[in-house]
Amino acid sequence: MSKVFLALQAVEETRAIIEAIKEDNEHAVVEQQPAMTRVTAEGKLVVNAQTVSRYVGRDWDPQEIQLVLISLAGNVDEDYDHFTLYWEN
Amino acid sequence: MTMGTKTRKKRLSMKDKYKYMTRLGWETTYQDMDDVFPEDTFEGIKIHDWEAWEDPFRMTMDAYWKYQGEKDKKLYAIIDAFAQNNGQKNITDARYVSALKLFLTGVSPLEYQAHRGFAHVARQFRGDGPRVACQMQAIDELRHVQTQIHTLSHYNKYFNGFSEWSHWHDRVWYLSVPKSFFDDARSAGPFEFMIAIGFSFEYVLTNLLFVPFMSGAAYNGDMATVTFGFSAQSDEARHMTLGLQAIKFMLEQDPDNVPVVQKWIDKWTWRGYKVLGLVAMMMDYMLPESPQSWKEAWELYFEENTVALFKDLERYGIKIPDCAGTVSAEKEHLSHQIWMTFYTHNAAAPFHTWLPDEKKMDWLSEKYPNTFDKYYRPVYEQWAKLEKEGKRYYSEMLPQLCQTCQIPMLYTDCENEDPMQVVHKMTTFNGERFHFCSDHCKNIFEEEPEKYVQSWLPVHQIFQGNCGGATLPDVLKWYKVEPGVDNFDYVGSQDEKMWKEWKGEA
Amino acid sequence: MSLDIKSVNIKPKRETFGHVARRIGEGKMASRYEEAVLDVQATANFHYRPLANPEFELYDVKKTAIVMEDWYKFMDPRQYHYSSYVIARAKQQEVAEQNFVFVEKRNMLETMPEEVKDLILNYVLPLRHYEWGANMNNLHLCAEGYGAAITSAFMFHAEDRLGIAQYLTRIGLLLSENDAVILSNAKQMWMDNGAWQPLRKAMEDTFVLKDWFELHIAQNVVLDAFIHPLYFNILEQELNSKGGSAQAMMTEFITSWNEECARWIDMTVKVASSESEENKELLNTWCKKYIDIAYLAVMPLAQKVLDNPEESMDEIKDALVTRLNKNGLNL
Amino acid sequence: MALVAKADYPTIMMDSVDKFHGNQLVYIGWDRHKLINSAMAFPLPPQMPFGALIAEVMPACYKDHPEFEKVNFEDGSVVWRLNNEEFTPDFEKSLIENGVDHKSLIRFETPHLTGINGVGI
Repeated sequence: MSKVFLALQAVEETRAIIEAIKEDNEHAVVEQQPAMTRVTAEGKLVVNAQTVSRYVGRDWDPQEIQLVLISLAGNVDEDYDHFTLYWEN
Repeated sequence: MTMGTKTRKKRLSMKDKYKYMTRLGWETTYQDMDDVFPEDTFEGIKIHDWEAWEDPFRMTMDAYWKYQGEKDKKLYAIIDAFAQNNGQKNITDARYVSALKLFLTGVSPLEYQAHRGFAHVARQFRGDGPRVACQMQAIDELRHVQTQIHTLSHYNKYFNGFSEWSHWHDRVWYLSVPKSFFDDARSAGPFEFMIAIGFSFEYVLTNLLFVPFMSGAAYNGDMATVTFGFSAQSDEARHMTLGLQAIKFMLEQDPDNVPVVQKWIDKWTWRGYKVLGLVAMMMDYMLPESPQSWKEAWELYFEENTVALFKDLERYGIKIPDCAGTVSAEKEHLSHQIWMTFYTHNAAAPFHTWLPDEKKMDWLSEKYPNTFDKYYRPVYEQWAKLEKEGKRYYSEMLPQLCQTCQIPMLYTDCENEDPMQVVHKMTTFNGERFHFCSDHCKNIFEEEPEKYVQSWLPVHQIFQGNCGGATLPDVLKWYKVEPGVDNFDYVGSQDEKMWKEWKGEA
Repeated sequence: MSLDIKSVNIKPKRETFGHVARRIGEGKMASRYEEAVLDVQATANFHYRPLANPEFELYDVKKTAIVMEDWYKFMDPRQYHYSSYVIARAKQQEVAEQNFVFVEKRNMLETMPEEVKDLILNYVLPLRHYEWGANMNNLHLCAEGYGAAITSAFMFHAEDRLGIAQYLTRIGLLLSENDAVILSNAKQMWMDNGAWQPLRKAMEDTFVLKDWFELHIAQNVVLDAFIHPLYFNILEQELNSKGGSAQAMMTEFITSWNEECARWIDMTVKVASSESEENKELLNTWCKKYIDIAYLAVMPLAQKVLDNPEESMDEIKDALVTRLNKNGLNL
Repeated sequence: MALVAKADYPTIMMDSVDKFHGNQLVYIGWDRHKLINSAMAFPLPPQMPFGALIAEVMPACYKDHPEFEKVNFEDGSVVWRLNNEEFTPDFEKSLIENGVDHKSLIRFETPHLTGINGVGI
C-alpha cells in the first residue's frame, strides 16, 4: 500500500481536524514540522465532518479544509460529510 | 445548513449538485463544434466521452468566493503587519533576500503564464468538467502572481534586485530558462499543456518548488513569504488533484493516448527538473539556515512520493519518466555546479552571490559526503584565494547554452561516473548544428525541431547585436540592471551595507 | 532576537517597482491594484510560435484590429486585483445566500403563481446556457487579449458569469424542489424552442469570432446590454406585480453586478475610442452591427416574457446607444 | 517523429550565420577543467587563423584557470576534438579551412594536466 499524505498549516483551525483524524484513523502518523502539520497514512485517510464538528462545536463543512490545506498526495473524494484521500494500489 | 420546510424535497448529493451547477454546455448547431473548439483534436489525443471526467474538487463559485475571500483577508493582514513592523529586519541575514529575488524574477512570472495558459485551455476543451476545473486554476494562478508581488513589494522598497522583475524576465540571460519552459508549454496544444503544467509541474514537481522555498522562509524568519506560500499551497492542493484527474482521464479514454502521454511526461518532467536547478542552488547556497538539502528534498518528494503516484498509473502502462536515473545520478552535483556558474557570471545577474563560509561548507560536506570535499570545496578555496588578493573572479565570457533548456552547458557526465566532464550532445537540422546538455534535451529537440530552433538564446542574441550593444555595460543598460547595485557579490553590496547598519555593525 | 534600530536607518530606497514608477511617476506610492497588474504580462522575446496558431506570438497586439499605444490605459475603475475582487464577491454572495434563505424560510415560492414559475423555468432558466457562453467568451478574451489590465478584468468577468449561471441553476432547483428534470427541460428550450434560437445562434456566432476586441463588443458591450436589463430589470418589475417578487430577491446579485460592471465596460469603450479615429470607426461599425443582431435575437424572447416587448426593446436599445455615445461613439 | 501542429508551422532559424555580421559562432571547451563552468561562445571571423584562436581568444577565457599557463599547444600533447570528433588543427590555416564552421564546438583535452585537486576541476 502506498502512503497518502496531507499537510496542514499549523493554525487553530487545524487542531480540530488533526484531533478528528487521530480519532478516526488509527493508522495515521502525525508529525509537527516548521509551520505545518504533516499526516501520513497507508492507503487511505478520512476526515469526517461529524467528528470535526464535535471538536469545533459547530457544523463544519469539509470544504473548509481549503482554508488550511498546504499539500496532499492521493486521490481525493469529498462530499458533505467527509474528505477522503486514497490510493488504489 | 438550513433544511427546507418541506420534507418531500430531495436532498442532492454533492456530486449531483455539482454536476447540475457545472454541466452547462451544449452541442452547437449553428456553428460546427470543431470550429468552436478548434484546438482540442490536432494533438491526436482521443476523447470518446467528455462526461467521464471526474471533478476533482466540487466547489461552486459562491463557495470559491467565500473561502478565497477569507484566505486573502488573513493573508493581507499578515502582509500589512509585516510591512508595518518592518519584518524584513527579522530575517537571519540579508543574503537570504537573494532567494526572494530569484523567486520574483523567475517564478512569479510563471504564475502569470499559468493564469493565461489555464484560461486558454479552459476555453479550448469541449468538455464542461475540465473547462470548469481549468478556469478555477486560471484565476488561482492570478492570485498567486499578485500575492507574490504584494508580499515582495515591501522587500523591493529596501533591497536591490527586485525593482525591474518584469523587464528582466523578458531579457536577462538566465531568466530565459524559466521563461522558455513556460513558453514551451503555452505554445503546445491544450492536452500537452495539461500534462506539462497540470501534471508534471503541479503534481510531480510542485512540492520541490514551493515547500523548499516556504520552509526556507520559515527557517530564515521571513513570515510574509511563509504566509503567501502556504496560502498559495492550499490552492496548489486543488491544482495537483486536477493534474492527476487530467492524466487519468486521458489515459482512460483511449489506449492510443498512452504513448503520447508517456512522451509528454518524459519531456516535461525533464524540462521541469532543469528549471528546478535554480531551486537546488537556492536551497543549498542562498539560505543562511537550510532546513534541508536539495538531495534530501529530491529523495523525499520525488523518489518517495512520486513512486506511489506512478504505481497508481502503472495499470495504464505508464512508467516513471526515463530521466529519473539521470536526475538521481546528478543529485550530489547539481546545486554546486549551478552556484559556481552564477558566482562566475554574477556581473550580468541582478542578485547577489557569495562564497559559502566555513559553517556552510561544513554543512555541505555533511549533506554531500561523496562530492563536496572532493570536488567543490577546492573550487571555493581557489576563489577565496583570489578574493583575498582583491581579484574576485568574474568571467568576462559568455557561456555556450543548451538549445532546449537554455542553461549554460554546465552539466557533467555523472551517469557515466565522469562528473567533471561536461556533456556535449549535438544534432543537425536544416543544415545547422545544434548543441545540447543531455540526451534528454536532444531528444526533445529532435521530436519538434521546428519549435526549438526558435529559442531566443540570450548569448546568441547579444552576439547578433539585439541586446543594446557588444559590451557588458551596454547589455546591462539594456537589461536595466544597475551595475554595482543589482549585481555582483554580496560582499561590498548596498544590501550588505544597509543590513550592517540595521544590525548596528556598520 | 531583540532589535533596537534607529528609525532613521529604515528609510525605503524606492516606493515601488521600476515599471510601475515609470507609469505613475517617481517617488509616488503605488496602489496594490497598480502593482498587481501593471506590466505583469510578458511583451518581448517569446521563444516559440504556438502550435495551434503560429501566425501570432504568444501575446500579440495583432490579434485585434484595435490599435493602442499603451494597453495599460485599460485600468479597471473598480481597481480589482484578485484579492479585492474575491473579497467584494464574498460579501455579495453572503447577501445572496441570505436572500435565498429568506425566500425558502418564508415559503415565498409557495405563493408564487404557477404561470410565473413556468415563465421562469422556460424563459429565464435557459439563460444559464447563455451565461455559460458568456463565461466561455470571457475566458477567450482573458487568454487572447493583450496586457494584464484588461485580461485580468476578463478573468473576473468570466468567473462572474459562471457564478451567475450557477445562481440561475439554483433558482431552478429551488422552484422544482431539486427535481433536475427542469434543467433538461430548460436545455431543450435553449436547443429547440423557436423563441430561443435567434439568441443561441447569435451566441454561437460569437464563439468563432477571430478579433478579440470585437468579441468583447459583441458579448460584454452589446448582447449583455440587451439580455440583462430585459431579464433583471424590466421583467422582474413586471413579475413583482404578478406575485413573483421572490425572483427579484434571488437575482439581486445579478442586478447589482450589472451596475458594477457597467463602469468597467464603459471605460473599455471610452479608452479604445478616444485613442484614435480609426479605433472609433471600428467600434462604431462593430456596435452598429451587434446592436442590430442583438435586437433581432432578443426580440422573440421579449415577446414571450414582457408586457410591452417592442416598447421595452426600444428603450433598452436607446439606453445602450446613449451610453455608448457618452463614451465616445456616434451611433 | 515529426512536430504535430494544427496548421502549417514555419521554420524560423533564429541563429543562422547571416545574422552574425560576418562572424560565425564558435564554442570552446576545456575537457575536465570544471573550474571554467562550461564551454564559452565566441563570434569569430571564419578567416581567423586557428593559431590566433589559441593566442588571442582562448587566453581571455582560460587565464582564469591556474593550469592554463602550463598548457603546451606546440608539443602535440593536446588532444583536439571538433564537434566531438578527434582532429588535428593546422594552426596556420583559418578556422573555416580547418573545418570549423558556424556553431562548431572545439574541445581540447590536456591529458597531463588533471585540474585542481587532481580531480578535473
